[in-house]
Amino acid sequence: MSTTHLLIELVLMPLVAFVVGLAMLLMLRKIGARLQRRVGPPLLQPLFDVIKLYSKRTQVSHGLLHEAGIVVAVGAYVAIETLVPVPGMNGIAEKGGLILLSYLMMVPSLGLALGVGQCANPNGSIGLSRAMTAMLAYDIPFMLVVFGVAWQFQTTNLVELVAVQQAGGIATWGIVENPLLAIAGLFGLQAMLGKQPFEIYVAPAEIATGPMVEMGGKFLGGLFVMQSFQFYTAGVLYTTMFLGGGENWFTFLIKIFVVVAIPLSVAFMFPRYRTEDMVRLVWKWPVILALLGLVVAVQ
Amino acid sequence: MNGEVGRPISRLLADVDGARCERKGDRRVRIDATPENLPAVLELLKGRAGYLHLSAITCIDWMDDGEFELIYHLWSYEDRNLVSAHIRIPREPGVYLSVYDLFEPAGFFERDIHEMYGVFFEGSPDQEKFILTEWNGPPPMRKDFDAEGWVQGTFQWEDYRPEWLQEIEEKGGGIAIKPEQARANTRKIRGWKQ
Amino acid sequence: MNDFPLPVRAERSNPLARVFDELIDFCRARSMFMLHYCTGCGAIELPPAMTSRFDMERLGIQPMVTPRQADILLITGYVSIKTLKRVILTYEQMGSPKYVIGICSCTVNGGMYWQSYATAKKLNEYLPVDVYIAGCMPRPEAVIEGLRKLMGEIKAGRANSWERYFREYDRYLAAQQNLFGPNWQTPTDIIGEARDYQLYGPGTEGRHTELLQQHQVPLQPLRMTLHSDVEKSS
Amino acid sequence: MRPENYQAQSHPPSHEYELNFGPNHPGIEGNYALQVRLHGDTVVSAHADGGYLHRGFEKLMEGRLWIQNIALVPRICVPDPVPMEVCYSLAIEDISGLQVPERAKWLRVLQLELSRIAAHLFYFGGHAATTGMYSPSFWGVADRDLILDRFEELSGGRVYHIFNIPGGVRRDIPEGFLGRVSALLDYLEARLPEYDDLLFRNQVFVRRSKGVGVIDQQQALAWGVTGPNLRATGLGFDVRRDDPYLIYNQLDFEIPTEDSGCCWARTLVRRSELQQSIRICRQVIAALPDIGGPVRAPIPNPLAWNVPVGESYTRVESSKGELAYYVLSTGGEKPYRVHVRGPSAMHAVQVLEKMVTGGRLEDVAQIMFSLDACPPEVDR
Amino acid sequence: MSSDIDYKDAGSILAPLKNLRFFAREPVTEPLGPRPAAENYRGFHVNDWELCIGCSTCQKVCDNAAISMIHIPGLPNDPVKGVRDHRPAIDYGRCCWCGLCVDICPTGSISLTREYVHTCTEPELDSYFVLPDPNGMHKTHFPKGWSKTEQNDLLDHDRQPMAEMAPEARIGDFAEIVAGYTDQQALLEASRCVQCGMCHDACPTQMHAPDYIRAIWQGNVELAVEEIYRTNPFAHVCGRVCTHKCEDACSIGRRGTPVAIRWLKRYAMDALAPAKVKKIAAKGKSRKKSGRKIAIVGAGPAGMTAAFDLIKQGHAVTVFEALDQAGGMTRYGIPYYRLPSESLQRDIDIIVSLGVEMRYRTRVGVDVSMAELEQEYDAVVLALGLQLGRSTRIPGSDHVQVRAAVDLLRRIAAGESLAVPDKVVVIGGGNVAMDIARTLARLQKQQHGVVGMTVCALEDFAHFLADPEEVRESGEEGIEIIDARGPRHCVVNDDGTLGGLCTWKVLSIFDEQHRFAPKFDESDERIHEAGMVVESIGQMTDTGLLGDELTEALEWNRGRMKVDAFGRTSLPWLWAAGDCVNGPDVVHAVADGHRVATSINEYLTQEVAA
Repeated sequence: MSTTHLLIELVLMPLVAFVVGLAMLLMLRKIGARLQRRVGPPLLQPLFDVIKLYSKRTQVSHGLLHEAGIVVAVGAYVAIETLVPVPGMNGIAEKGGLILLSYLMMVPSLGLALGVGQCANPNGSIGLSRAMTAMLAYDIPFMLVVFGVAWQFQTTNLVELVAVQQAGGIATWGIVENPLLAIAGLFGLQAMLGKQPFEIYVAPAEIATGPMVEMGGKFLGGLFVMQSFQFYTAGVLYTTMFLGGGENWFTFLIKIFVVVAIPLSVAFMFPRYRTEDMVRLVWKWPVILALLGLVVAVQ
Repeated sequence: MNGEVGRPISRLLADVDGARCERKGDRRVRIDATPENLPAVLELLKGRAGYLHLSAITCIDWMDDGEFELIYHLWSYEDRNLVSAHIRIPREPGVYLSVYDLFEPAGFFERDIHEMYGVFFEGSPDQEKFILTEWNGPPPMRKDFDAEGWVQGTFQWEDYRPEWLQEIEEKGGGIAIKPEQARANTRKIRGWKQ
Repeated sequence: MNDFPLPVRAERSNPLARVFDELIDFCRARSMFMLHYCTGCGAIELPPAMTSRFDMERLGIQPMVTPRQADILLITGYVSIKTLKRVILTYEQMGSPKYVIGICSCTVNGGMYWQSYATAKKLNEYLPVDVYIAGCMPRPEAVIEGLRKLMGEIKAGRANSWERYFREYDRYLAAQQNLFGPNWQTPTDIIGEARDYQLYGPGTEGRHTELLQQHQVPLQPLRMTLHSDVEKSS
Repeated sequence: MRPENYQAQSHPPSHEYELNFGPNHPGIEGNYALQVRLHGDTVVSAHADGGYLHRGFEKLMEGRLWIQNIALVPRICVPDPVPMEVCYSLAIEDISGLQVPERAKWLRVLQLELSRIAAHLFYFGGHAATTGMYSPSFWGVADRDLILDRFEELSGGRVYHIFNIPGGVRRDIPEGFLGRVSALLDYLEARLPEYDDLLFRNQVFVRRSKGVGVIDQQQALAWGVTGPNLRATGLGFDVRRDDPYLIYNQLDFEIPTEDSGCCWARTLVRRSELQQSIRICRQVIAALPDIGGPVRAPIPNPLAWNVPVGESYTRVESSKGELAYYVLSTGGEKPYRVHVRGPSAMHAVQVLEKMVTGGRLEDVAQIMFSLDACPPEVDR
Repeated sequence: MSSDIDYKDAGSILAPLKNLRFFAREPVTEPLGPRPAAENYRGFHVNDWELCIGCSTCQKVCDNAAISMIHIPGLPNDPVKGVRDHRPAIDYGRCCWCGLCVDICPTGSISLTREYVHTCTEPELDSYFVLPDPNGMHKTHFPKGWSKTEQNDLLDHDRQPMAEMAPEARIGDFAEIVAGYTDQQALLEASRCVQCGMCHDACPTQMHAPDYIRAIWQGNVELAVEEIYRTNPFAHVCGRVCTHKCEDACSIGRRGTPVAIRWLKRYAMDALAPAKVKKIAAKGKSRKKSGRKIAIVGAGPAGMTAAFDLIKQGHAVTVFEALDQAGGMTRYGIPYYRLPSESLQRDIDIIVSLGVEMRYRTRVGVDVSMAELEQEYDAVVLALGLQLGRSTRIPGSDHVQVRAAVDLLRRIAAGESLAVPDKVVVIGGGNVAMDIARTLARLQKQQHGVVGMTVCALEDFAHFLADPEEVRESGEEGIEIIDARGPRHCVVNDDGTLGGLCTWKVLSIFDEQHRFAPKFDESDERIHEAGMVVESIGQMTDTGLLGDELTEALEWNRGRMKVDAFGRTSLPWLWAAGDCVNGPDVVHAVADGHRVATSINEYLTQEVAA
């Protein structure tokens, strides 16, 4: 693979991720609208929002870390996007692997923590502590699932993972081979995306949207971008691990949208748990499922 | 049962000097008490007749008499009867006893009356301002506070100059009677033509 | 009223820049975040306007929780003096460009509380207002029509009243001081921002900003108290 | 002002900080503020701060004619305006001995109950939103809007009906109105199972609200809690039945109660009340065609109307609790004093402060909404 | 009862997911754009300018102070009809759309529409101040929303019924027919007033009717009398027999019966003890004597009003009256059952008690000449009245049993006994015709036991001159009124006695130029049998007393003295007032008295200054 080719892929992959992510943001709002019996936003709404936020005249910054935090968060996701294989583009996925990815996926939250910490808004700080707690909660089942998948397919290389699954057709997909892990993964996905019932750190009625409280203009725009990356990444990762990745762009897009649509639909049906309830729940059922799945995988 | 309610109360109050009791309606009894015996009356009502619920305390400013009237509305869940105990206290200095130790809801009402009328309740837990924290004027509900005058002196009104009005003014017309002139408070019926 | 008439968006000569400006105005119009603040009774018609029946999100309008995130401030009816202070603080914290919508009669000329000692009468004395919506209270459809009017104004580059707050700050401050007393101050440095945005005009500073500077107390940063601190101080 | 043996409160040996809930905060109902002192996630003390919606109604009313005040009163509680109008009208009728025609009484009950349903639908959405679920508020507000449509048809106004005036109501019902209300009630009843699935049978919601913000019956009585909040502690007191007004003593309805006094119980009580209100509305719809006659007693020319000397303490059951008006007339063309006792005056200040204290940060908003405290009633 | 969801029910984690079925359901969202509002909707105002009379009642009921009355030149402005060129303008920065203005509007002109969208930017804020017209706020048609119906009408359209004697009881008797209001009735009637002031504008003497009505409503009769005496010293009289132009203008009368302004005045006057009235009347009387002397010829309402004003201004006033008692036509022209002389006397007594010098039985021109008056007094007022009856001059009208109505009335009032034949015909359709017919009918009843009275009026009932209530009451008393009959000749029997009156049917009274030129249908001829024919077709002034010299010196206008706006004749010292200038009407005469008094006072004070 030529360097130019790689460079093009490295640029293209985050771009695609951004576009698809925006579409997922739209899907989130459309799903909500449908379940709430209304029409919902126009198609380009997420794009309008982001452009508008970046074009605000006032950009209130609370200091260097505030700005750096967002950069770290978005930057981490840009890096992540180059590590997940999509049809026709592997980027540097072969050199990364599941373990690196798992680590990288914590960075945006930490970056956010960095930025929010400087805002000195108590609501932000509470939200942050909740976000960290939530991360602590969902990381355990998530890591178990990652291990399980790696054991199942005897590889941590995402490209290989995809290749193995595609080679055998649907029968070799993770979801068929090890449904327990897939269900645990779905739980983890719900928590990772921070959607109800695990939406503990945004919580407008409790802590005025928590970490976002002091974010305006480009900072909020950054968070929007980050969220779209997050949806995309979650969808792609799950698809890669359990749904055999993308054979072509068509099936790939269908798969990731369906995967993301599940937690988003569920989100509109539930309130949020209290923090300790969430931790208890997430450490209980998904962990049990993931452990069982691990046992299955080991056997 | 309804007709019976009045009598026990009057029997109850027989020992209290100067408290008169009068039935006003199906479930309404009025008691005229004095500032001295009101705590005793309330205590009797709560302790012996089951008037547990202090529905409200109303304050009325009788400026011309130089008095405040305080009305304690009590409800009994058992008798299903409402008793309004009226007392009058001098407007100056406007101090009375709190009944917070008998009825906790009194805390709010006394605080409210304190900021709206300037009546001070001795023993009330909190008489800080609540609603009017940003208000520096006199207690506004007093009859001698002319709210409308204050408003007229403080605020300006929108001076509309729509095109139709300008046209009419060119023709010699214009606003004949301003709304303020027609108000019930200030209306001068004299001199229609002027 | 308009001592300093606001220019419509200045047309730039570069056609690309012009397209860019128009694109941005278009996006601003199509994506309005509304501050979720119920200042008065007209707010009761906002939930219907936001929710399924009238669905503001069709127009790209969604409620936002904090002033930092919001673009439009809806003043839904009367503002009591106590609320007005918070409204001004909120307005100053919102990011420019920002738009104020005055809903109901009360924001125009006092409404039915015109004799009340507790409410402010004319909103546009204290804040620049972009669009008014008549009604007591206006129906959700009227609110949405008002928002569409605002969208039209933004698209046409006319909704620039926020600039007036910087250009004529002295006038607004005068009304605020008249109502809140000479000690009135807000944490936002409007004059500095005006300079920063190149919106410093002849009316930015004046008698009343001088008074403000005399009284200005440096703001204390927010502090979380530790138990030990309390003990030391007491 | 403080007792002499006052001592400074000792601070617990840990981090404590203050958090402002409101006035601009999604967790606050309306324009209201709560300063909460927190220790970790636990509320150490709470301090209510009102007055953001203060308009000085009681002062305004003293300066306006009896009839002019009917435009003013519904504004005291925006989500549930009908009880305000009715209570004010009842007080004046009581003082001046106006005999309200039978038909007007039934029409008032219909309005009161529709308004209660609307307020409760609003409430469910609000309560759910404080726990992070927004769909019920989208549904609830949209369904409430259908009730507002009927109100618009009846009175010409969606929210401020200004339809009840001393002596009766301003107009008779339009043609076919009862049929449309009946269809609406059918619709709402059909919707209820869907609400049950979404909200009332939602395990997460039950878990969030059960056992939170508990108040027992003794405390409730001592703190002056009324309405559904009191009934959620097991005391079946309802002004409609125990201090009846209009024609409530001719109607067949039940007073739902719960025993535990927590947020969940309060919501359940309101849910049952909604069913009872539908039941009352059906009775009114069935009875109304047989009740003829005028809808308003003749009242004097409003510009020259002296209500005779007298006083009245009139109470009605609003969706939030015991609403009372004290009206005093000295025989003039304006009231000498009107005192509004909004139920929320108790709930949103003293009760809320006490209930929040010791609770959790995430429950502050939920407790406030579950009390259905309406700030404009407090501020007036 | 506990709800059908048990408290112990922990719910289900799957139940909420059932609602995923809403993916398959259509949204309930309404299409963008305003929906049509409900039929009763309270939206922006419209005002039918044709119906609106500018009474400003809407403004008074609006305590949001949202309504301003705008004076619009060019619109009809006729105080007598009760129309002002004012229209309400509404400040939507104040309005709360309660619709009270609609409910109270006396004409029903104002209503609310189903239009509810108005938005504007800050520079366009003037659009919040709106002058509602029939076209709507944005000149687009919207159907009416909340508008006037019988149910939401807040005004009381029905007058308090006035107790009257039954026709059977009153016909044989001269007792006053109308009983007057009780306290309660007066209060209720007074409460109907909306204080629009139309009556004030319509009244010739501009009585402050809204003020005294309000005072009556407040139970303050003394204040009411005080308000009445500001403009009318003939209140006892006007409270009974005024032509009440005010009630024609009354805005309540637009859709109901007007407020009984006249009866309320009567109530106030009767309710207060005469001593108190005297005290009120004397209020404001100048302590200083000006030393000027004024002569007033004629003690009718005009003359006595002028005397009242002038004496209060400190001048010395002498009234010359040819007859025995003061009152003029109010005493000698109006029958007792409508105006008892005691009531009149109370008015006269009050004026006289202020110090007016009365010279009864002094006929100017006979007992004292005008020239003498000119010399002795600084100013002279001629308040001669109309006491000569006009004649139809038809054939036979010179018969001895063809009499003039005013003449007969005067005689009856003076107490002369009169033999009335059992059949009488009255020619004329005015109030005087009704008076004489009803008076004579009473005498017939007393003398013959039956009423045989016919009134032949030139006008048809649609254009009748007499008050409708007079016509009604006459009918009740058994008087036959035949409209549109023109008298042709009086039938004189061969024995020289009067046989009756021959009339023709009237086709039209005026020609195209609105000149008096009656046309008759000669085929429709009727003979009304009568032993007496009374002519009541108008009165004239007896100007003979002026003397030839003065008559020459004065300027005349169609047989009446030419006067300026203040009643001053072409001679500087001579004023004329009352019926002799204006035609017959009490309240006009009172107004005239005031005008003249003002003019004289000005003249005299100017003279002093000069």
